[in-house]
Amino acid sequence: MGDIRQVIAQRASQEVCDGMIVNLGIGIPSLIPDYIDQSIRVLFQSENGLLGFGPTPLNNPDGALCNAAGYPVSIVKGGSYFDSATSFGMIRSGRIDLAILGALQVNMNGDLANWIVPGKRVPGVGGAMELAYGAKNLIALMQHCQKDGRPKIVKKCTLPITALSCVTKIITEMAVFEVVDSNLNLVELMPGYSLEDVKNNTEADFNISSQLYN
Amino acid sequence: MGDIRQVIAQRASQEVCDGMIVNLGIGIPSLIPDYIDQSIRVLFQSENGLLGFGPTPLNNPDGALCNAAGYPVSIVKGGSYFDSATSFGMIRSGRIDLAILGALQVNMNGDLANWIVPGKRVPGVGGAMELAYGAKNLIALMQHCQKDGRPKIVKKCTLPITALSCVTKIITEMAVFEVVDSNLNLVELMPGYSLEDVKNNTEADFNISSQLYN
Amino acid sequence: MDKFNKVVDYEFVKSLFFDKMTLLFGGFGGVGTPPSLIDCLIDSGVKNVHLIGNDAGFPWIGMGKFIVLGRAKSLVTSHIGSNPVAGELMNKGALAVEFSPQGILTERIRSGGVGLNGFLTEVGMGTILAKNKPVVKIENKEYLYEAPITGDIAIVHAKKADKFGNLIFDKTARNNNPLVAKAGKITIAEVDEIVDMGALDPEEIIVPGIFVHYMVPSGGINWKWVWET
Amino acid sequence: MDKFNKVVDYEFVKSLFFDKMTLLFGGFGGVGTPPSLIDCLIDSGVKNVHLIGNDAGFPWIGMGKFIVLGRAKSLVTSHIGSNPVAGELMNKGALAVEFSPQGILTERIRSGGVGLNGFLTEVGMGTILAKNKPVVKIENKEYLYEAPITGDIAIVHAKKADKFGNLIFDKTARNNNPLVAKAGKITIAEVDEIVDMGALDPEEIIVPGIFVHYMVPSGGINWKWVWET
Repeated sequence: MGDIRQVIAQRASQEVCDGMIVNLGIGIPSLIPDYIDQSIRVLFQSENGLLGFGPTPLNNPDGALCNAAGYPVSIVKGGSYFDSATSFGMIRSGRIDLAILGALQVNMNGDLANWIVPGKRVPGVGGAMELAYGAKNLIALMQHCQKDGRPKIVKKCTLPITALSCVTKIITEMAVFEVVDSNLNLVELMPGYSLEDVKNNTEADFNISSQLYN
Repeated sequence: MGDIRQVIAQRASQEVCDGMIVNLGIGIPSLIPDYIDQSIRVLFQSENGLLGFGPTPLNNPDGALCNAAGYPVSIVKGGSYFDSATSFGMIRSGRIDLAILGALQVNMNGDLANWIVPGKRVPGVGGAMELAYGAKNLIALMQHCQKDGRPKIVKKCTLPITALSCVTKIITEMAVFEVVDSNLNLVELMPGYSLEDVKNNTEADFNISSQLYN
Repeated sequence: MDKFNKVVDYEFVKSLFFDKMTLLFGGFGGVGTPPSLIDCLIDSGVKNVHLIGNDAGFPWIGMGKFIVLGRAKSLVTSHIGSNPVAGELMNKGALAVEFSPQGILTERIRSGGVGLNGFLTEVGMGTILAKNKPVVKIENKEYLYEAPITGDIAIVHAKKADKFGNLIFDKTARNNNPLVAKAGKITIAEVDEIVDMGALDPEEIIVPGIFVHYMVPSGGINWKWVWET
Repeated sequence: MDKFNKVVDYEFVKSLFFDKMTLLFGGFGGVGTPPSLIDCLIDSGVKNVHLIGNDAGFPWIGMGKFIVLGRAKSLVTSHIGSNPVAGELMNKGALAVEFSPQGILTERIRSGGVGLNGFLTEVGMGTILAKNKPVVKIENKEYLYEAPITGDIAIVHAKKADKFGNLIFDKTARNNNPLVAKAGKITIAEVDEIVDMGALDPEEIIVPGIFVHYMVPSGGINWKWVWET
């Protein structure tokens, strides 16, 4: 399971291109920076008020220099601190090139559910609704199925949604889908998984892209 | 006429008390600082983004350190620079203890007209509507009558108004009025003017305060 | 109140707190939440407090320390996941929690602080958080109306201040503190270092002192951060 | 566009301007209006421009230099008193002027820049500026709706920047520049001093470079201020 998360994060890291400004959600997305090539210049935004955070400092972490999950980070050259109003101003107004968030369910319209499981888990919405609303591209990362085997890529989200029609790509340990005009296109099979596996574990209908390869 | 303006400014300066944060409009109000006693600690706010401005520098004025009229000022200890959104945030939310503005007309409700004479003078509204809306107290300064002798303290403003029920005090070269519960109270006669003078030159009805003195 | 020396002691601050007050607090996951003012709040014995802030902190960090005591009546926030006790209180019906998107909550606090009357947004439309919110139609398009927020008292944590209350913050401990500071009928800043007027560069001031009513010297962070435990 | 070196030349900027564009400009009475970008705008030959900014400057200062040429089609502003030519053009019907309360105009620009959909206010109610503005009733109280503003291009003047476009301003020349900078589909900053990334203190940055698309080195103020004439 730790392995699956790393596989998803590694694949997702390929979506991060030179010059991008990227917001990473907690969970699997937070593993991505480890896989990004040093030659790629990217600025990570953290919604608590930091553009351009770098790795966890090895010595003397600073309680006042943290990411949105409360863990210590560093700041890179060209980075800036700002208040929460400015931070979400960036997010809502489309300045974040790419947001990579964990997901609980995604449907074929790209509707995202990732903040609440009623009666079970109510962590709160945090900044997810605004990232989903404003980011130029939103990639949803998740394990393909729930622990009990039920699919997470669904015809209709049964969990309360975070935002409508916001996901542009889904990456799981089995496959990569693109959402185009409210349709899911299977564009890539992950190593070790067949088209059959994906079909058996995906509730939503999807097209098979001509670019599909394995 | 220069003299009348100085008389009004000098009288208005007595309204400025220790500890106050004050916004002064252009025209007569801008003459007030010359009359304020050095022992009184007051911070002047300028809507272009400065709290705590001081006198015009004698040498080397700085084009980037100006008041709202575009004239060079200095900054006092404890002063700060901020953007226009913060500046008007202070103003609208009632942080300005006292605004002293020039006026074209005031009526007995304390409605203020001070930004436009249709067909003649259209300078634009500037920050006047927000100062009128937000300042804890607003004193209107003006010559008692227009050049042609018509009264400026009127039953009903004929000029487009800046804000309703905002003026708390009126100071002219003839008299001082307070606006209380949509009534004008004459509280003071200025040197050289009689009650008769004020009655003859004021269109609005007013009460005569028991505290009236000369 | 002396506008040119706003420093007071914690006993005085205690006297400002009251039962059923609406209390805005700065901070994000406890970072930027004023530690000594939280202790002061706990000591004051007040109850049925209406809290408004970014999150519920951790049970031993930030506002979480107060929330776990069960003396908060309600909480308007974006996140409580880091404080399981808050979730338990909510599920028991002992704490009324209203969730808001994080930046929308910050903007609501800003709107109240700068004397505006709320704003329109598309964020949250079509979600369960849109329930009970007025929908306003402008040029045939619908938006959610978000109301302004102010508080009886607002508490923030600053790194440095002069005696007028001009505030400077520390890195990501700035977060929503500059907005919260503007929205209190009474705003109290806990400050790490208090200097004389004139000792700050006027360009570096983040919150002009006009928004601040009282200041207390900080006793420093007195909790272990998550990554230290 | 290289996100990590946004410096371009004025010829390139000219190619960005176009007839009938909506142009937001920073500055208050010309203080904080970018002098070389104004000259560049004049040189570009564009016309029928829709201008949005605090005021009309003076005939020889700030945006006033462009307005007097009669190539602006409309102006949304708070004040034109310092530029009599703007008043003449308006009275002739050659320039459509929409007045807004000053801070409300700034907030409209902010609202557009931070991705919100306008706001409600009581400022201006009962005045002629309320004409044509939607009235929204919330809990039986009426407010004016103020729409968000963005521009095809926004121009600002900064004192210092790094190559990513992180901006710092100079005293009262800051004014509405930080808001204007956020509201351009393309934002161009004229900068007095451009330094490498890492040369600015991250605490002192007023506008993060994420909001800035291009920068040009400033040629400096090339007009006489009112008090110099």
